[in-house]
Amino acid sequence: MDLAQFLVQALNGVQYGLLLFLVASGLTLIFGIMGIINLAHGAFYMIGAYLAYWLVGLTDNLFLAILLGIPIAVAVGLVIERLLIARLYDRDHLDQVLLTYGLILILNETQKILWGSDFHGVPVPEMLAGSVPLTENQAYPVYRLFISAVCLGVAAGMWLVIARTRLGMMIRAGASNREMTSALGINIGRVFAIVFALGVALAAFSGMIGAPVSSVYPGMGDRVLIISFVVVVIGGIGSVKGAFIGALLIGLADTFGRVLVPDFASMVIYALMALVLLWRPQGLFGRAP
Amino acid sequence: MSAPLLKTYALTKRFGALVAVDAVDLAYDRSGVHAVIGPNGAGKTTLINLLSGDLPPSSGGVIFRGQAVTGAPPDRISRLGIGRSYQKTNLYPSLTAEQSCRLAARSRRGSAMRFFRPAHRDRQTGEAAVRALDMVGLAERRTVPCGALSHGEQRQLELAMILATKPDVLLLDEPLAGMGRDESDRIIALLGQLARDHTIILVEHDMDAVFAVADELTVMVQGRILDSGPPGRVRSNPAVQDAYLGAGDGLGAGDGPS
Amino acid sequence: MTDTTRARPSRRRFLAGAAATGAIASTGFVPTRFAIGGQAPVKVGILLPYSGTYASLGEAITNGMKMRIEQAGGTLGGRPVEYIAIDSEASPPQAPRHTKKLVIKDQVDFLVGPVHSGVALAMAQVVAGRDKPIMIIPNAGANALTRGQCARNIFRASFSNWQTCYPCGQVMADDGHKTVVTMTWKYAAGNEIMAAGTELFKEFGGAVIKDIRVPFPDVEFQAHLSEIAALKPDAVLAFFSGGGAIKFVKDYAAAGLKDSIPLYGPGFLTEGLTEGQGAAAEGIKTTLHYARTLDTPVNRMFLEAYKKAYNKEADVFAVQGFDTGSLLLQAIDATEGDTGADASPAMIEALSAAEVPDSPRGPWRMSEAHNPIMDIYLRQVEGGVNKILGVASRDLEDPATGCKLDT
Amino acid sequence: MSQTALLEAAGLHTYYGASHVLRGVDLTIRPGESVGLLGRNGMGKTTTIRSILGLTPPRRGKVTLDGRPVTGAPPHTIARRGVALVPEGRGIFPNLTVRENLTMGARPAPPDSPAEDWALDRVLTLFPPLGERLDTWGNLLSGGQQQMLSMGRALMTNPRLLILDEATEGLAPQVRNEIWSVVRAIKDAGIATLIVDKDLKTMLRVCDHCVILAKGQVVYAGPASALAADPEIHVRFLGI
Amino acid sequence: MTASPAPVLLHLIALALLAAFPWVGGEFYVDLALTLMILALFALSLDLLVGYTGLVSFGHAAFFGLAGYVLAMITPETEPVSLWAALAACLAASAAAALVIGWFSVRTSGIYFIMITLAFAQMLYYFLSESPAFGGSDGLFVNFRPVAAVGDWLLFDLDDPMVFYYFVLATLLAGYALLTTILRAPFGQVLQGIRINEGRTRALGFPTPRYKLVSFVIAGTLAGLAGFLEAVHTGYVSPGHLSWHESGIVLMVVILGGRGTLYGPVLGAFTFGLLRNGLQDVTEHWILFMGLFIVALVLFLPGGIAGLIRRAPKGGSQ
Repeated sequence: MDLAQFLVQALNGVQYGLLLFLVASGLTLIFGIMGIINLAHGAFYMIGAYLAYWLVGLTDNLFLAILLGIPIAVAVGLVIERLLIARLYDRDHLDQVLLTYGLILILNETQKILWGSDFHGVPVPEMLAGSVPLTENQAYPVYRLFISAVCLGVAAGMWLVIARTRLGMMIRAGASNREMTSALGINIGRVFAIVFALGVALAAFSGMIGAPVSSVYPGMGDRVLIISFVVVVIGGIGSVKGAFIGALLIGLADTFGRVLVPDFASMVIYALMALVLLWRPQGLFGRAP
Repeated sequence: MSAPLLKTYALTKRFGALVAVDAVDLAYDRSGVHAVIGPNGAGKTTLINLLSGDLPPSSGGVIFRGQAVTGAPPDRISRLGIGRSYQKTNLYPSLTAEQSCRLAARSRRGSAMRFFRPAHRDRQTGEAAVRALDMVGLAERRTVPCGALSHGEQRQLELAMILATKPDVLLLDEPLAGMGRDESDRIIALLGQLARDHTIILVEHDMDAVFAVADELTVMVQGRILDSGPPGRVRSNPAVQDAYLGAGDGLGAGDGPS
Repeated sequence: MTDTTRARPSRRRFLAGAAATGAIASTGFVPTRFAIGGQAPVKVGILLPYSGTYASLGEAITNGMKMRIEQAGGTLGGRPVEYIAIDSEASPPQAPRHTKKLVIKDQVDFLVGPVHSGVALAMAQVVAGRDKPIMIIPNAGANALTRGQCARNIFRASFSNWQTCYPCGQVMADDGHKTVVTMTWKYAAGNEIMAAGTELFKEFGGAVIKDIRVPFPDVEFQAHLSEIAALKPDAVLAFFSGGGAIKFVKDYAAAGLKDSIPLYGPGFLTEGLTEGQGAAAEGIKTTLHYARTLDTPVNRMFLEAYKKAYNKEADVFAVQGFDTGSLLLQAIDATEGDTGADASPAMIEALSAAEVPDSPRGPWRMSEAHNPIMDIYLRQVEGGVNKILGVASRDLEDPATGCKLDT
Repeated sequence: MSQTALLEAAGLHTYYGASHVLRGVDLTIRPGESVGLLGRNGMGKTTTIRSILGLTPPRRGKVTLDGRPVTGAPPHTIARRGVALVPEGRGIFPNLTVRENLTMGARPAPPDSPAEDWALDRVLTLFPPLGERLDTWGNLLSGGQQQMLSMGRALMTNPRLLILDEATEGLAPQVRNEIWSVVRAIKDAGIATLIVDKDLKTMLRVCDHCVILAKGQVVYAGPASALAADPEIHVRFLGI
Repeated sequence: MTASPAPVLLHLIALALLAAFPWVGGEFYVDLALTLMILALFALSLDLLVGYTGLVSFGHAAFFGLAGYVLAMITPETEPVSLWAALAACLAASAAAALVIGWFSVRTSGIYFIMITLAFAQMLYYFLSESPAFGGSDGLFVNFRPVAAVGDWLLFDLDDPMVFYYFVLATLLAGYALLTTILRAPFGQVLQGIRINEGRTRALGFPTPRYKLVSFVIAGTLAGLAGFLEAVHTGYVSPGHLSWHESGIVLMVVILGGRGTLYGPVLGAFTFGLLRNGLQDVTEHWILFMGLFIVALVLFLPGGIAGLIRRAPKGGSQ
């Protein structure tokens, strides 16, 4: 691989990594900070993609669709948290696994009832439809660069909210010491409900923003679920920074794995996860238990 | 004078910026009750954790029977003959008292990689378990699940489980906390008996108990040893008194009763 | 794939044993038109995916088949039809259970399915060698199904993977390409299709400079597109399906490769997907046994009727379902509605010699290995539709290597 | 005495699982009053605090604030009624900066309150060392600073009752002095306090009333001056 | 930890039902029962980890599928293989895989254990689905059922469905009995100690990582036994048998049935299997109802189905 190729692939890797962070961002909140094992993360992502397809059909504008879709996702998240998840905070993690598995089934079938089983494409918004030349014969799609920018925006936004706002303080405080937080007069139940809803909204948002490149189809959430867990676990549970770096690492490893060891490409990210966990059982930026 | 049974040198444990145990040198001989007292946060429990292998030291080390055991895992330390109890009740809530003690006793019958003969048929562990329960006064309650025992009984069971492992050294972290007077008296008497052929390192806040059984008293403050020696002498050390009842100088000496 | 037909006696012995186990409650009683005055329904078991990624294929096939039977009066051999459909979940591990339910519990006369090749092989393991049911595959393309694993009572109404892309090689060579990079998912269908597509290309002196295999069902192609850009082949031969195909075609175009390195592949790359792919698909040449644009009266009527019945555009899968319906009609007509165990040889004989003149894809006939012998069209996307440029390969028959049918 | 009690706990019975820790504890705190809660380790002091705050709700008994029952209410509603906790072990959020620790739970004083608002400036005036380390992570402070932070954080909620659980534990004598003078300053500012501490002598000087717990029951309750005059009780229930 | 009379009676009833079933069940339901017995054995093996050792594996299908693959690979195209040789090879393969995966995995705990077991299972999944030598994504056939012969004498004929049914039932019973025995033996007591309180168990002198590893190997081997039966039963193995979906399903079965009891996973397997089967018959939207059922179960029946039974006669074993 010559230098130009290397740089191009590095760009691909970083770009893919950013996409992975976006896709995993909702899980980073729900699983990483609240400690809820949310297997339905992929299903929320899929619902987001279908929302985009549906709303773009109605409005003919992806950005408008996203604006309309996010409140829907937040509402869904709040309802699910209040009705179901809130009853499980004091229970065994395995109950969360079982419950969110049930949620996957419900959401999958809901998707099918509402939108049917066909494959759909969502057009790239016209203003972002072009490509910019990269090498003599390869160009880079503007929309992918746009997504990268959105990913960086989401990462920065998550960082801002968590590091710089009162809500973020409450989230961090609640994650480190629930009792003390509530003893200071914070309604921790409400904070967790908001975090869960935000997590769902992020999952749906990544589904919406990704719809033009990933296309929209039943079962698209499955792949997202596993890779999101890999991102959060490699980065270290509870660390947004960890998830960000973990995602970039996976993006690069996966990209170079495909090019350099094509025979084992599909195993690279899992091998990476196994190695990271053997070296640092709490993930790259996780706090030691 | 023979080499001490258990010895630490410059034993230190840091948690980030906090030095919980600060260059502690201790030496314990074969038998007797060695009480360690000090205000909360003085590093007593951390010291126990270092001796039991639950925490690796940041520096310094532990020598047991002339052999370095620094950083050895807790199961190995236990098998070498150092048993510990926990400050916070640390039991098997769903197992009965007897099952818990059987499990403890089992650890002294070689490897438990035995797959076929039912555990309850092993007479020796059963007897050892019942004996241990009897010693702490829990024989009557042996079929009760740990979780259903009273707080005091759970503390007794903690002790019974260590006894069932037949240790030479007992690391007891506040064994009397939360016990009733009768239970405490019984345990204090038991410690007195055990002290004849065991080395007991006792962290305890119940001063009556400490002075009733301690052969030697060590006072820790802020990770360091403030004083160590015969209980009578240590007790009369004014610095120790201050550590306990407060110097009374909190708002400038002299304007209150003393 | 290896020849396992000789292995079948063992399986069959088990199945015969099952039937013979006296204690087992089912009587083996089969209602026929003669038994119950022509009113006992013919049971058609359907094992297709109705959930997950392949659900739309399952629906299209079901729709096509039912439409064909409706057009013939809604009956099979004069008897009403009872459809018993199970969601295959596209899951091979669940397939034996599902198949047995249809075959043993429901005693279906015909078994239609599946989409997924792994499921097909698992089904074949249950069905092969039985007198009933007759299994008709409306999609799954694994070559082995009509090669090494072929069986007397298993027919395919769709295609073998080999057929869909075998003509690709010639097409690429005819277009003057000397070097090609192949790209597909790393799974059996991908490997089979790419092997077929490069077979002729190599014979014409072309060179395959790289086989890129993407982990299945991953849709992250960027790293590979950069590889292709660096390799600069004359052409790229690619196979993806469904959502993956939409994304691949869009990514390929967005990477700026479409204009410098033309894209070829089996028709699944674009068939029924051009709406989602938009302008990115323009100019892609593919080969397939069908195209919506096929300008025949039969196809026009088919498309119109399908749209009317289901308010949806028909696709190649609907066609395969439609032809499955045709096969069911032919089979049962051969015995005048009798579906009893005794009738099986007659139906098998009829299907083995089946000719389907009224297929939307054009007339085709059954090969000795029970796979369609049919025209493969060369298509190119123009103005958002797959326009037919001509017949890439006339009456193409799968080589059926290793198929030995004990007749 | 004519004033209604700010906090009244009556007949608290509290359990941890099957373990019966409080066996009928009564406790009354009047506005602005300072009450010392004494007893050896494991006698139920912290559990009493947890019961009052709703962190471990009592199984029997009643807690009222200003005469209104709050038994069984979630901790955050009790906190919002004007109770703040400086817990044993300080409970600093390690992943929040000093400033964030202080501001996260901050609430202004109710508009009708006569007391001066405990805003950040006022708290920093009380604890100058915190002002220099506002952007440091909470877990990087020294023990004494953490204690100040914990108290400052509680004050920022503008409580009417401040509960201090072992506020001077493990601190150097000099730092302890500082803490104690702040406790008195807080008292002088009109905030009622419930103090758990080992430093009996200082407690007797600071507190108006003292309650001694043994085995989950109140064994002594009375004016601090009376307790100060009776060294025999110290030794029996508290001392070495 | 010891069986009280009520469960003993329930066990006998269940056994009698299963033993009598082939005579009344009808061919399909007999076959379904067989499938569910295999699932039950698979779930039992996972319960040793989840319910008794406190290790939640999300890659347990790896051992299940691997054993099937070994059977497919060693069965010649034209003749059957000896049952004894096949069993030995399949169990040895799953045990070896469990030893390797377990050696790495037991160093982690909690969610990290879940993820590392998933990682290894996924690697094996991709390895098998991408290797043409192992049939690739389409999988492999097992053309013949193994022959249970001693010398030339055919002991029993697995091709006979009745014989095979009882063979599976006997294997399930043997697995159940083995686990019961192990759990009552000192080893099992240590495992339960680890699950309830690993730190304490280690402090008592047990090298807990080693016990966890042995437990992992036993569980993997038993999963291999189940996978072997499944491959014999269906004559087909595919990478899908090792996929995380299958690992997920068997985990659901264990949680649904009630972890930490041996009858729980068996009940879970039958409930899950019959429910899935029944719902598929009744409604097109069976997945929706399955999901609602699971959610309702978590909310209203913590402890799974076994929790119901345990709650009914007060003062059960645990």
